[in-house]
Parts: sequence; structure tokens; C-alpha cells
Amino acid sequence: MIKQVTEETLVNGKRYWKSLDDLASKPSFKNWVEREFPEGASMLEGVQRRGFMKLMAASFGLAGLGMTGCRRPEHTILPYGKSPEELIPGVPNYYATSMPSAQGYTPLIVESHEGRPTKIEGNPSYIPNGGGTSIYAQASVLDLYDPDRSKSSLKRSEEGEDSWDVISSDQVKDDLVNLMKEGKVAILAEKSSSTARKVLSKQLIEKGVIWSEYEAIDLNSPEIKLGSAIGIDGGLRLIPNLGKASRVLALDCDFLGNREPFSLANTRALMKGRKVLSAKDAKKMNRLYSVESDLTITGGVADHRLRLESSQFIAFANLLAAEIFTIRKSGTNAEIERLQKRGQAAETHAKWIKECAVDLCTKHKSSVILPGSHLPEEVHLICYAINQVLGCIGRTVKYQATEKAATNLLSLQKAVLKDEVDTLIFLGGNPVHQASSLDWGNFSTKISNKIHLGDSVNETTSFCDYHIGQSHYLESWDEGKTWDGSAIVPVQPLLAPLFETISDLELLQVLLGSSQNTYDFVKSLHEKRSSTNSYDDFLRLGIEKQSPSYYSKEISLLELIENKEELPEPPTLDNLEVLLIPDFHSWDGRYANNGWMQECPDPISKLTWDNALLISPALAKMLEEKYPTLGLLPEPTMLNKNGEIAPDAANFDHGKQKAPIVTLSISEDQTIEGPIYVQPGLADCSIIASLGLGRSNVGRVGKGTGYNAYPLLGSNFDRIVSNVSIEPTGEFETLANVQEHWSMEGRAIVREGNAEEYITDEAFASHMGAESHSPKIWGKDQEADLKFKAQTTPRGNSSYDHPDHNYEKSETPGLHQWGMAIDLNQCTGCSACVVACQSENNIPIVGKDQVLRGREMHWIRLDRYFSSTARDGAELPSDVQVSFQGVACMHCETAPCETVCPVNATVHDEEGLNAMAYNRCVGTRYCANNCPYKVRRFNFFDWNKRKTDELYKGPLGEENDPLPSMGKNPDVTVRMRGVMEKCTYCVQRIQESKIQVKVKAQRNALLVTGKDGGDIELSKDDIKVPDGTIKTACQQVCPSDSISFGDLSDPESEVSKLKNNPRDYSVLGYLNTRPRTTFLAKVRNPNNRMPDFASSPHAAREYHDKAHPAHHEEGDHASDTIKGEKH
Amino acid sequence: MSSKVTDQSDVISPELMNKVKPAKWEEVPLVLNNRSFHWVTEKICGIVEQKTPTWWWWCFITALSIASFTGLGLVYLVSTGVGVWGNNNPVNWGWAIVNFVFWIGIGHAGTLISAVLCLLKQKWRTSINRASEAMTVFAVICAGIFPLFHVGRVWFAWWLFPIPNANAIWPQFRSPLEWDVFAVSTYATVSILFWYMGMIPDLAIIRDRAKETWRKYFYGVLAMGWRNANNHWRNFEMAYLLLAGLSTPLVLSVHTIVSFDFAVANLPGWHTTIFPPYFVAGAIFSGFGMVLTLLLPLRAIFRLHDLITEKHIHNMCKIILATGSMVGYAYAMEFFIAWYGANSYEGFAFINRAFGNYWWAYWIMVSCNVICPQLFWFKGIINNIPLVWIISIFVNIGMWFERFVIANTTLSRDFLPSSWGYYSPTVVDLFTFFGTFGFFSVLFLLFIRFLPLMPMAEVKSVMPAADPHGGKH
Amino acid sequence: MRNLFPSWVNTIPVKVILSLGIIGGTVTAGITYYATPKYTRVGYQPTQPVSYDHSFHAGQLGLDCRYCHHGVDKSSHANIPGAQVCMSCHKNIKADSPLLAPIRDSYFGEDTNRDGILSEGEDSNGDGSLNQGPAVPWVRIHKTPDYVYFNHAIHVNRGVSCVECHGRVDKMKVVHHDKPLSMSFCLECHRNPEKSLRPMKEVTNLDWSLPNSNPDNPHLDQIHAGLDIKNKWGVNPPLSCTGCHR
Amino acid sequence: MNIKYGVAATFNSAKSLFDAAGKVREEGYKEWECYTPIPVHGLDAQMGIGRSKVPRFTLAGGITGFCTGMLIVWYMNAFDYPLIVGGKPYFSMIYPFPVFYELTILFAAFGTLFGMFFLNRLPRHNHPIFEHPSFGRTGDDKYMIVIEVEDHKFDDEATPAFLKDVGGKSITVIREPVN
Repeated sequence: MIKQVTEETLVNGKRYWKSLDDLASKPSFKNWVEREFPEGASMLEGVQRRGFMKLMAASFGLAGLGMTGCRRPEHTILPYGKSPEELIPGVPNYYATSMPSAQGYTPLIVESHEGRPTKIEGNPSYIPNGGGTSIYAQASVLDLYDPDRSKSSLKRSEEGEDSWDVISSDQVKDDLVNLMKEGKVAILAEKSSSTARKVLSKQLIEKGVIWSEYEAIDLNSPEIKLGSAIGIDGGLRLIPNLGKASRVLALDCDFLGNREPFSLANTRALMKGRKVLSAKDAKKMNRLYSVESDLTITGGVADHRLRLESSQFIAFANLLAAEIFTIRKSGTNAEIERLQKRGQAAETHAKWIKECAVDLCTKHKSSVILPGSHLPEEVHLICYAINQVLGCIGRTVKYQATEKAATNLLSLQKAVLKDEVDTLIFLGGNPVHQASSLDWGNFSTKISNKIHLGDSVNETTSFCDYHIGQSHYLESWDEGKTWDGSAIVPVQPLLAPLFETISDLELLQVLLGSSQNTYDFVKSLHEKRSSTNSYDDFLRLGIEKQSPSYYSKEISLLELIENKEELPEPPTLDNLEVLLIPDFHSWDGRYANNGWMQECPDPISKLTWDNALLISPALAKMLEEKYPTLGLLPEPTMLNKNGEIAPDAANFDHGKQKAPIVTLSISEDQTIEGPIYVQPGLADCSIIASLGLGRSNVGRVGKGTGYNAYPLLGSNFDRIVSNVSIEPTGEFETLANVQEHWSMEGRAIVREGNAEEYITDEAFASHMGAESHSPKIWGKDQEADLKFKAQTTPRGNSSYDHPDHNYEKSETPGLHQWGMAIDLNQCTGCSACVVACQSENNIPIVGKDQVLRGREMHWIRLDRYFSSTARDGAELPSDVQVSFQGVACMHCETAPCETVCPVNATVHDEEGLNAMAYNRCVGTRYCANNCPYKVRRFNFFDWNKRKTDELYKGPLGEENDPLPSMGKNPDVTVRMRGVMEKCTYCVQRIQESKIQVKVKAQRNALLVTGKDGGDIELSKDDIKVPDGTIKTACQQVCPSDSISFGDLSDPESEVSKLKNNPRDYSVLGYLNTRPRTTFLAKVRNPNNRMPDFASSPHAAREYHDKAHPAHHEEGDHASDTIKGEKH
Repeated sequence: MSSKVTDQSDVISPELMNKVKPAKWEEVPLVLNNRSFHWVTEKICGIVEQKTPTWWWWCFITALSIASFTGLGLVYLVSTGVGVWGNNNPVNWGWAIVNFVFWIGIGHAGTLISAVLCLLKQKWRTSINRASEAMTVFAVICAGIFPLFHVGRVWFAWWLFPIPNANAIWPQFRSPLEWDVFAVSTYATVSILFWYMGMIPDLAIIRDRAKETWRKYFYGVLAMGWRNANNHWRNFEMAYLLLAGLSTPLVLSVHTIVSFDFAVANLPGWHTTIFPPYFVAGAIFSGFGMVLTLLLPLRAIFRLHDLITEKHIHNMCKIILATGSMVGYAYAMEFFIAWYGANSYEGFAFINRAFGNYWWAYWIMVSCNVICPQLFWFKGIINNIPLVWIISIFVNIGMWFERFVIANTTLSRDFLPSSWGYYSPTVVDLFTFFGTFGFFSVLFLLFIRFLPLMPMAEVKSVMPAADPHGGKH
Repeated sequence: MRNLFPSWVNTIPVKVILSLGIIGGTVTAGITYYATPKYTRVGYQPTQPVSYDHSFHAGQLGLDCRYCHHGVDKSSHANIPGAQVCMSCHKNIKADSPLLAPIRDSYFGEDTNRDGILSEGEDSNGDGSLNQGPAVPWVRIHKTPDYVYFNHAIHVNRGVSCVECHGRVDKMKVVHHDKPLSMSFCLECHRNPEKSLRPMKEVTNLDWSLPNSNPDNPHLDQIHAGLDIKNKWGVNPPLSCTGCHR
Repeated sequence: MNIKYGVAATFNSAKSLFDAAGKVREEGYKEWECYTPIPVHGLDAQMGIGRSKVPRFTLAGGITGFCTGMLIVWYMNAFDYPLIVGGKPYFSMIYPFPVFYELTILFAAFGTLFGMFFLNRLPRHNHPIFEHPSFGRTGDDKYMIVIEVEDHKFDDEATPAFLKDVGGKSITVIREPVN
């Protein structure tokens, strides 16, 4: 008999409510409970209240299902369009909100299960992002459930330095009011695009508060620099409009990646211009030039890429300007001469610059130049001038007038030194850690009250003696602007604060002595702005259009650049430069405790849980010569030497990357230590160091990850640091690299062609790979339509007749036949899909140690290959092309994994899904071995149950904190140890949609016709899910729409059309696995006049060189081999 | 060494003989020194009946403590997860499957000796078949540990058997692992039956000689009431012959099916049709290696020189030489086919085997399996018993590495270079594997202590006295 | 030499074979009966905090299932009603019954005088509002494992009655687990849905049987009617893993 | 009380037993048996017994095994719960052949062993022959012929004498104790 369910377990639901259970004994919890259900008496006031009550009732009633207890905020939240009027347990709700950041607010739709936000999606109402989100937005939901976040406010105890007292939020408020009364308050805030905060900050400044802002990676600085260079009051923000661009030149500007703002919109717009479905599109395809010191994902997309040290961009920009001015016949001779003179250092690249300039000028008005945000003022100014000369301002680029910058950290320092500050409030951020060049010790003695508002305890908290826990944005009210200023978006809470925390707005309100709560405040802001739309409508849509003002005045370059200082010396191998970039995993350090971000591999270096000092192969060679025992690069093996496989870019000791640790120093006190990693594609004398890891006071996840590069950030906060010397320490660090091998080895895995090739031969991809010269996979049915192939699995050359995709023992084929097409030409490698999938499918975090052992669990991985035909034996190439390929379960029709499973745990369903029944799996791992794509993931340990560092203790190990489990998707099984898992094509979404469509059709039939039983007739179309309804998590997040998913038995579906495109191919198609996920070959669009032009992409040349060695000859041989294929 | 030269000319037509002038045939008897039936009985029963020797106790305790490594390793594994081993993605099968194939390979010699050599009327098999069969049974038990415990959820391993259940779901018979379940369990069962059946007359002898009561009853129950009656012998011999006939295809099929674990997969380096014969040859090779490893010390300890003669050792060395050469041929043929097939994935898999990340394992394998046994061409070497013993150990080492090379080089570098990886075992892997040697030794020690080491009736029946026609043809 | 074993030992083999057969058979039968969900789940009948009588409310009063289990046709979960659903009647009927105390406590909470307004002395925790009482701890009876995703809405809307899985709840004074709800139970119906399909309006009518059916063989008529519904509605219950396991 | 079971005569060599057995057969005895430490080559024919029937059990076992294998595979993978696996047919004679094959051998082996047991009426731990004082030697190096009382030609005096005639040593009457 079943054991009687105890009262306690019922009320508290499943295990993962234990955190609340534990908290129940604390007074703070009792407070929430009381705040949670206060409206009982007034519940009959309105519809929404009633809905609210039902939720509560239901959530308690269904406690055993694991849905309960989460608090709803005190104010009603309005569901987004498709949400029902009332909440029904088991049916998720969707709310519009946005994610605050200094780079503009990102409009979001958040999925909530019984009051628990579980999944974040982009708000498609905001056109530039088109429903995509950045990887950080995806991961931010995990921060809400971070067990290390601040759960209350703390005050340094009188007992000792390291002990803290918990204080109530009422006490905090009283303390703040008192401090305000005493005066001499200064606030150091992290930057924000919040319009609400702006209003409050102005009020505070009026009250005499010193308001200053600091951001380590200040993406607002270019606009300020440009504004001041041109001499206007305020900033000038460059807003690219790449949808109209046909030629783009990026100057050290990772505008598709995480280093520049607006990257989602940029990605979407640029990649749209690279979508080629026919030869006609290919002719119109845009072309991207990228000059950069680091290898970024922008450089990966680029058709031409030039390696150049960041400090050399002034010269480069000058020379480029000179060329363009000459071609466009603009500017005076004196001006051009001056530009040429200042650009002399870039002469070595004169040919490249010239041809690039010619190309830009032929497409003037639709070309654009984008400077990197870390580049000096002069480059921004020149780019403005070039964009002006090219006639693209207002077309492909707009300059938006922005407000003046707030007081910066240096001015605050002055005020402090002048004893003008008694109380300093850090509003978010972590300046003590980031601005390490400042004399914080001096600060400390000058200020008596140091208060830190932060989402978790960090290095700045250690500096202060008062910590106020900050609410997550999913727990707060706010509103802010998007980066392009075209919209104001609301931030509405999905749930009331889980812990006793307050938002920054609440804190400012307290300082202002206002009793208004933030909801009313934000609502009043909206009402002031707009009288036509109700606030409810605003929340429902999640966006409100704005019309910002743009600047397009002509400038005269000569005057403005007249008195520029000396050009920086070009760096050499003895005199290196360091470029400080935001870390992929943690950005400026704020996501350092986010396990999803830590475990998501950096798109280029493929490192997880760590950052490394990236150096170029040239520098590596130099270091090897200088320090022969360094062990930076592995000894070339025989296979490397005779070109059988490419040499590794790092020493892998038993599969674990062993990286030597070096010291980089500018001066005595400005040194950092970090492991080095050789990255092909880097400018020879640049070292790339990322900021944000190596934090000293951080939660359990971020502890011990990476090195800290902030000490290199000088007092001017310039991210290009010169005159750096490098010295090995003799120690080594083990790096968790998820991809050991960087070369495709001439295998036709990612198939690429140039636009010109594509125009002459649209099916170039099908002339590659073993299947191009093996018997036809589908035999006599090779040319049959997709629907027939999907439903019947034609026999082809198999010795077996394959069963059709029918329902069990029937002649009826499955209603849909699911398939996916991934357009490699659209993928930039941003990796948002990896985290989106992790969030949607409850994929566990395994930790660095397990990643090192090759046990990462991501269902989709982004394979990154470098290709180069200039490879010389065992030398690492310097110039490489980058190819990305998202690989998840391919749902092969003749799946090798299924055949080998002894227990029927992985089988096909009638709709062509490769099902994985976790509960049937015994864990032989045979399927994973036999998967040619290696997409299956095994639960080697109880990742979900056991703490990451206690895995080896087995049942004796401590269990995981249950808080993150609240963010789990209740529609997906949480897997136990010993079972296999893999991509399911988001089967939970498929099933939910199918159910919804059927339920709707059935109810409609009953209601509309009034008939019942056998009198109702539903056609197949009534119960079929319309194309586009189901989006897989990876597809939904993708800003460039590179993933399509749908029904192959519907010839009109998007995915069917893509699969019928001649660019479509199956990876390892010759194995006759017949994957349902196919890829569309990548098309590059190089300029044949450029010095680095190659008639075929490197990857294609590598393939042809290996597959047809007879054709091997220098020069234009790729087209020969293609012709050879056809014979 | 005694031998007798027989002149065949009196049997075959003398005229013909004169014409052909055949060489004199030296017939070496299988039991030396004209031993009598009784001597054989005394010798073999004596081993069981004597007082337990001290060395036995020492060996037993040592073996038992080594065996505990496996026990501890498995307890840790089951309680904590497969992660305690070194397996990863892409190398999802690490040592576990290597060890499985290794042990099951060893478990081939016994059945081979008792069945195939029986059918081939190789009379010299009689003195070594019992011990080899015991070795087979114990090796199969050791082998069975690995596939059972390598699964993620051992407690559900019964799902591999066709047992009706409330979930109404069944095993999947297309999987080579499912075939393995049937092959290995059939092999274990049939080997045990065969072994036990062959032992019944011997158990009856011990029963009849027993002095202590426990012995009388213990062997009495095991002997099933065997009476040495001609009717018993008649059915027994027929059953023995049939079991030999059944075991011969079985022994070939088992390693064939084990090789299907690899050959049916589609990975480069695994997906080859040469695997079944290559694996069977390898299994026989390793099995005979292990037989030599075990019997040479036993021969010395129990003074069995009259029963396990140099002829036996020579014959086994010849088989090792032959199968070792077959294995070497298979290695070469794999390379040839990979090159000839012109599939770049396949080609790379083999180049990588020899020169890639596990090159050392490959060359250990080649030197132990191909080069080492070639020494058996030399008479001086096969007559040097200690040297034969050392080579037999090398054979075992080499065959373990063969499985390691096959399993790991392919998995660590297969189709997509992005998922290439490296596998190295953990301490738990090591302990669990080495523990099985202890476990095996425990079983083998119990066997030599309590069960007849050689089939007395069979040994006697190849002696001249067994001839009902008084030794005259 | 003498016989070691007495002569009766000769009969042991036969006896052993016979008894093994009998024991084996019994054990197998026992396991199939006692260790399967059919036995382990069916009949589970816990005591509820409030002795809600389904046979009275749903049977005699004829309350529709969906009155309380309001999510059943919209959501994957059927939902247990909150206290206010009970109170919509029991505010007036049996308003002071001691049996209903947990419901009232949950519903009114701090509102001791039950007027819906915060009166003097009611705000016991001093947060300025009326708080609800503790939830009624109903004991869960039907539960599928975590890895099984049963969706009520699709079944209820496609003509599968509550009675198929929950039995005649309208006749149960105290609800018990009536059907095994094992995988084979689910498959049985998914393979032969025609045995269970009925018009949508009759889904919550637990007493329903096909009207005008041949009294001699009502099952055959139901199968015909069910097949008619199955074909016309396009009912094709999934039999592959993805139908229920995600 | 004792029941007379038969008369035993021992022989020292396979040859003497072999010759004697031929004579016993020629004499027309039916219920008699030879006890030998080894299976003596050609003794069956000498005793006038035919071929063993064990192969029939083996064949029956083999056929049962093959059919069982086919039946379970067909029932489990094609009939009761057909699932699409790797695009392979639900049932085929080819893919599960290893299963048929192994089950054929397994059942045939069971048939053989149990057939042998059945034909030899084993296990039988109690038998009058064990009452013979030197029965134990038949496992070692002695041969023995026993003519049972049951035999129609058995004669209390003639039979022992006949055995002596054919070369039997230490003629012993075996008596079975009855209680």
C-alpha cells in the first residue's frame, strides 16, 4: 500500500520546496506568508482578484504536483495577449516585461508556471529583436533562483569585521531616511537605461545628493566621446540600421557579439541580408569586412577579415578615410594629406584598405562603418566622417542625440577627497572590484557610512558596512528605454520578492522620503507620458513606441582632428598590447555566479568555467623559443607533421587542457596572472584578456573561476593597454575546453561555398561528402517529395524494408512529420540557443571538473571549426575562417542509436521523433557510442540532486540547494543518474500544441455546430498544428532565425521549403541515417579584388584537397574540382 | 622421456610401404611412465583428498582480498554513479567493456578444448580440459560482472530479459547487447552444464573413496548416484558428444556476437565484417594463453608432469602461434581494407590507431600479440617452460590491449572532430578490474581444492589399458 | 560398501521438480497480482481532513465534476478546488458545521467576524490586511510518476470520461483509487479507444452508457459507436513514448 | 531382511570384461549390466544394446529453443508492442537470428543433459549395486558384470558358476537390505 501522505509533504509539495520549508521557521518567511494572502477579505472586488484567489486555492490544492507556495506580487499582473483571464494550474502564463541593462532594456516575454518564472523569451512586438533574446537574458532567470543571492539586508556587526547582522527591511528604510536627514549623501550607481531611475535621480540631485555613475565596460562612452569631439552638448549614439546595408566594415567592433550594445538587432538585421535561398538572393547578399585584434563572432561571419592590433586603429581609420575621401572626391587635399600622414602606420595593409574602400564606395549609401566602443575618440570621429561621406547617415546608420553623462567616478573621488561625502551608497554594481586603480583605502577613511545595494554579496560589500539585498528584475517594477531609443518598455514583476530584498527604485524612493510604492510610481510615469493607452495595455504589449531625435550635421574632419596627440607606437612581440574585453561567461563579472553562463562554452575559445589570456600563434612561437620548457604548444606528432590531422592549439594532458600561467605587467602594481591559450586569428601582438572572472568575493558557482584582469584597467579606464610585458610563472592551470580539436580535417561537415560559386551552382553542397559519389541514399525514391520520404522512409538501398511512420498497427501515418533545418549561413555562433535549451529542458550544470572529464550535458552544442588552407605542416595558422554548426539530436529516421538499445528506451514515434524514454533507460550508453553526431548525454551522476563538488561522495554527499529547482520547467522530466538524455525537439512544446489544437477544435465543433458524438466531424486540418505554432527553444531564441522547425508532410511549411532548397544537406549523409535535422550550406561573399580573396572558402578547399588530392594545385582549383565532381 | 617407435608396415600393405618408405612415426604417449589406472585415480583424487596445503590458504586469502577490490569498487559505483569511472562522451564505454571482452575471450579456451578438440578427436585434450572448462566458467562469471554493472541503473538490468511487466514493454531484439544477453547467458549455462556433466563420474569416484562423512554426502549429492554402469556411460558419452557438438557453434557464436557489439555499430574502425573471425581467433589465442598461465604452475605444484606432458604444452604453443598469426593477419587486413575502401573516416580511424593518441596501446598490442607468439617457432623456446609461461602472460596483456585499442581509439576520435576526446581510467576502474583477477583466483582455488582437476575416466580412456582388445589393433 | 543414501532419497528429484513447479507458479502468480499497480494502488483510500462525500455531492446532488475540478477541461491538471469553491455554498448551508471547520479556517483566516472587512483586533500579525488561514491539506490519491505527463484536457475534451480512470466516484462515499493507472492500463485504452469514447457532453456523466444499445450485447454497440467517433474526430491516441514521456 | 538383487563378478582388465560380456550376451541374459571405470569402446555392441536415445532429446530441445526464440521476438517486437526502431522491420528472420541461435543451443543443451539424466534415471542416490563391497573399485580400475535376479535365466547356482566360467573373479551375491 502507498504510504499515507503526511500533511507536511502535501502542503509543501515536492522536495524542491524544501527551501521554503526551511525558511518557514524564520520570521521573514512568516512575513511573506502574511503578505501573500492578505486580500482574502477583498477578494470579491474584481475579476482579477478572483482569479488570484483561485490560483492560490489551486496551488495549495495541487501542492503534491510540485506547484505551490510561490508568492504572487501584491499588485495584479496582467497577462500577455494569449494568456487566459484567470490562472489555471498546469497552464503556463506569459507576461511581458524587460531586462534592465545599461545597454538598453531588452523586451521579454516570460513564461510562468504557477507563479514561478521558468523561461525567458524575447518579445516579438519589439521588431528589431524579432523575439530573439541575448544569452544573458536567457540565463538571467537562474539568477532569480541563485541560492547565493542576498536574502536579506546585512549590517556589519560590532563584534568583528567579518560578522554581519541580519536587519529587517523596515530597519533599512529607517536607517536610510536618517542618513538622508544627515545630508552629504553621494550615490555611485551602475549605469542604466531606466527612465524611471532617471526621474528619481534628478529629484535626488535637486536635493543635493551627489549622483555619479560607473560602469567598467562602459558602452555609453563612445557616444559621449563622439559628442564631445564634435562639440555638442550630450552624446551621439551610433545606431546601425543594417537591414539596409550591403557593405559593412567593422573596425574592431564585435557588433554581433557581446562587446557592443544592440547586438541582437544588429545580428537580426545583418543576417537577414545574408539569407540566400536562390541565386538572386546571393547577388544581393551583403558583405562584411572586419578588422579586429581578437577573433570575435563578428570576425567569424566576416567575408574578409584583417588582423590588426587595437592600438593601430587610429592609423587604419585615417588611411581608410583618406582612401574613401579620395574615391568619393570629398575633402580638401590638405585634409587627405593629413589623414594619409596619420595613417602611415597602416600602409602595410594599403592594398586591403584600398580595395575595401573601393567596394564601400561602389555601394555608398548602403555601406556602413562601425567602430568598436573601446577605440579612441578619433576613430569614432573619423567613422562619423566616413559614414557621412559615404552618404549613409540616416540610411544604414543613425546618430541619436543622447543625454550628457552623469558625474563619473573620478569626480566623485574629488568630492570625497574634499570631504563632501559622508554617506556613499553603491547602487548595484561592483566598482570596488572593477575600478581597482582607485585608492579605495583612502575613500574608506573619508566616508563614514558605506552602503551597498546589490543582488548578492560581492567585493564592494566587503568594502561597505551595510548591505541591502536587491530584488531581481523579475521581482521589481521599473521601465526603461531600449538602446535605440525607439521604445520604452516596462519591467513588471512575475512574483513578489522571494526574499527580503528591495529594488533600486524602492531604495531611491525611500531616500526621497516618498511613500509611493514603485508600482504607483512607474504607473504615474506612464500616465504622464501617454493618455491614450492605459497602463494595463502597456504591460500587456510590453512596449511603447518613442521617436528619438537624430543628429546628421556635416562635420569638417580637418578642424576636429587637428591637434591630436602622437600616435601610439605599434606593438611588437616585446612590447605587447592587451585588449580588455568583457568576459563571455560573466560579462563584467555580474554573471559570475550563474552556472548556465559559466558552463556555456565561449563561442570562439570553447572554454567553460574559465577565461584565458588569448595569444596569437606568432606570439606563441616567440614564447616557445624564449621559454622552451613552457609547454604552450604540444610537440607535433607524426600525424601533425604529415598533415594527417592539424596540431592542437593547446597541450591536452589526458584530454585536459594544460595551460601555462603567465604574468602580464605594465608596472609594479599593475600585474595580473592568468593561463594562456593560443587562439588562431589573433593580431600578432595582441593579448586578449577578459574582465569579469577571478572574483574574490562571489558565490559558490563563481568561486575559483578564471583570473582577474581588472588590475590592468588603468585610472583612465582605457581598455586598450600597451607596453605590457609577459613572463611565465612556471605554473599551470587546467582549462575546461569542450572542443579539443579545432579543424574539420577536410571532412564535409560544415559545407561552404562562395556566393559566386553558389550563383553558378546552387547545389554545391550536394557535390561534397561521401554521399555525393555513393549510391543514392533513397535509391529509386531519391527524387520523391519530402512528404513521401518522411511518411514512408523509402527503402533505398537497404536490405530491409523500413516501416512507415504510421500509428501502431494502422495504415495511418502520423499527423505531422517533424523536421528541422538549420541555415548555417544565418548562424553567428552567439550560443544563446545553448542556454535557451538548458533553461527549457532542465539541463543540469555539471561543473568544471566534470566538463574537464568530457561530461557536459548541453543538448545542443555549437561546434566551432577553424579552417585554413595556409596551414604549413604542424604550424598553427594565423589567418583562419570560422565555421559554426549547432549540433543537437538529428532525429535520424534510421537512427543508429535506436537499433542498439536493448530495452526499447529510444525508439521512433509516428511523427518521426527520436523518442527518449528516460524512465525506461537502463544506461548502457551504447546509443551514445553509436551516435555518429555524438549528441547524446549521459547522467554520470545525480547532477540534479547532488552538489557539484560532492558528486564523488555518492549518497554521503550533500544535496543540492533546492532553490534553483524552482526554475525548472514542470513540463520536462528531471532526469536521474544513470540515464541517457538528448534533444527531444522540445517534445513538451509539440505535445502541448497538439493538445491545444485538438482541444480547441473539439470545443469549437461542439459550440459552433451544437452537435455531439459521431455527428461532429473533424478534418485532418482541424487537428493539425499550423506551421509556425511550435517553436523549439533554440529556434525561438535565435536572433537570426537560423533554425526552422515544422512539419515535413506539409509541403507549404517553412521547413519543407528550406529542405527543398538545393543548399540543404545532411551531415554524414552517406551513413544513411537520414537525419531529420539538415543543414543549409554556408555561403560566404568575398570580394574578388581583395588581396586575401580565395575562390572557395577554406573549409571547402580543405575538403577538396583531401577528397581529391589529384586536383591539388595552387590557384583557382576549387571550381575545377566542383566540375570534376559533376562528371 | 620415454617414447616408442611403432612400425606401421605390418598394418598397411607391405608392398606399398616398401615403395613409399615412410618415415618412422614417433608416437608419444599421452600419459608417461606407463602409469596405471589406479595411479591416475590416486593422483587426481589425492589432490582433493589431501590436507589443505598452507600455500593454498595463503593464495586464497590473498585472492580474496584482491577480489574485495571489485566488491568495493562495485558498491561505490552503484551507490554513486557511473561517473566514478573514467567514461565520458565520446568514450562512453571505457574499461568495463574492454574487461568484459577480455574475460569472455579467455573464457573461450575451455569450451574449445573440451568441445572442438573433442570433435576433432584430439586425445591430448583430456588432461587439460577440466581445468580449462573451469577457467571458462570462472572467466565468464568475471566477464558478466562488467556488462551488468556498467549500466547506469543496475537495479533495472532485469529489463534486458524478456519478463512480462506492468509497463507492457519488452526488450529490443535488434540490439547486439540484447544478443549478448542471450549469448553470454547461454554460454555460461551450457559451459556450466558441460563442465558439471563431465565431472559426474569423477565425483562418483571421490564419493566412493570418501572417508569423511561430509565428503560422502557432499560428493554423493553432486554425483547424482552415478554407478559407472555401461548404460550410464553409453548415454553419457552420447550426451557428451552432443554437448561438444552444440558447444562448438556456441563458442564460435559467442565471440562473434560479442564482436557484433562493435561490428554492428556504424563507427569507423568498428563497422567491419572481419570482426567475427578476428575476435574468435583472438579469443582462442587469449584463452590458450590463460590455460598455459594457469596450468604450468599447477603442473609444477601437483607434479602432474606425467599427465600434462611436453606434448600438451607444445600443442598449446602451436595453437597460440597459429591464432596469434591469424590475429596479426586481421590487424593487417583491417589496414588494407581501410585503405582499399577509400572511406576517409575509416582510413583515418586506422591511421589514428597506430599513430594517434593511443599509439602506445596499439604497439603494446602488436608486440604482445603478433611478435611475441612468433617465438614459438623456436624449439628452444617452447621447451623452456618458464619462458612459455612468461610469453603466455604477454599474450594475455596483449589481448587486453587489443580490446582497449578497438574500443577506445575509435570512440575517442570518430566522425566529427569537434567531439573528439580522450579517455583515461580512474582508480576505481583499476581496482574493479584488478579485483576480478582476485575473484577469478578465488574461484579457481576453490576448484582445485574441491573438484577433480582432470577427468579421470577420460584420461584413463586414452591409456593403452583402456583398449578392450588388449592393445592390439 | 553400503548405500550411503536411504532408498526414499530416490524420490526426492521428482518431489523437488514438483515443488519447484508449484512454488514457482505461486510466486509468479503472487508477483503478478500483488506487486503490480493493479494491487498496490487500487483500493488506496486515505482519510481526508474534511470528509467530503462524493456520492452525496456528485451522486445525489448531481454536481458536475467540473464545478469543483474546474481546470480539468483546460489544463493538464484537474485541480483540487480551493476553499472558496466550497464556501460558495457552505456560507449558507451548514455554515457552522464542525466538520467544515478546516474549510472555514482556510477561507476566513484572520477575518474572525466574517464580514470581509478588517475590523478591530483582527489583524493578528499587524500587517494591515486580512490574511487567509492555512490551506486544507487534502490527501492526494491519484498520482502518476514524475516522468508521466497525463493531460486531463485532451482526454476530457475528446470523449474520454472521468469514469474510465477514476471509477464511479459518484458512488464513493470516500474516494479510493479505483483503476491501476499503470502503463499497461493506459496502453489498453490507447490501443482500443473505441471502448471508451462517448459524446463530449456525457463525459462527466459517470452513469452513462450508450442509449438504445442492444441489451444482449451492449459492448458491441459501444464499439461501433466508439469507432464512429474515433474516425470522425480523428482520434489516434499515441502509443509511442513521446505521447506521455517528455 | 534382505532381497537378493543379483550376482556380481569382477574383472581386472577391459579385455577380459569385454570377452565375458560377449559370452553373457550369447548365453541369453537380458537383465544384466557392466560396470567399468571408463566407457569401454565397443562394449554396447558386445552387450547387444543399441544406440543411445539422447539425440532425440537434443533435437526436441533444439526445435523448442528455436521456436521459443522466434515466438518471443515476434510477440514482443512485432505483435504486442511494435515500435519503430532504427527504421528496421518489426520482425524479420535476420536481425534476431542470434537470439534464435542461442536459444536453440541453450534448449538443446538442456535437452541433452536432462535427456541423459532421464535415460540414466538419475539422480538416483540409492541403488542395490552400492551394496557390493568393492563397488568403489569400479570407478578406479576394476570391471564388473552384474546379472540381476530379475533375469528370466537367472539361477541361484548356475549364474554364479557361469560368471566364474567366463573369467569373473570374486563372485558376490548382492543383497539389498529392506526395512
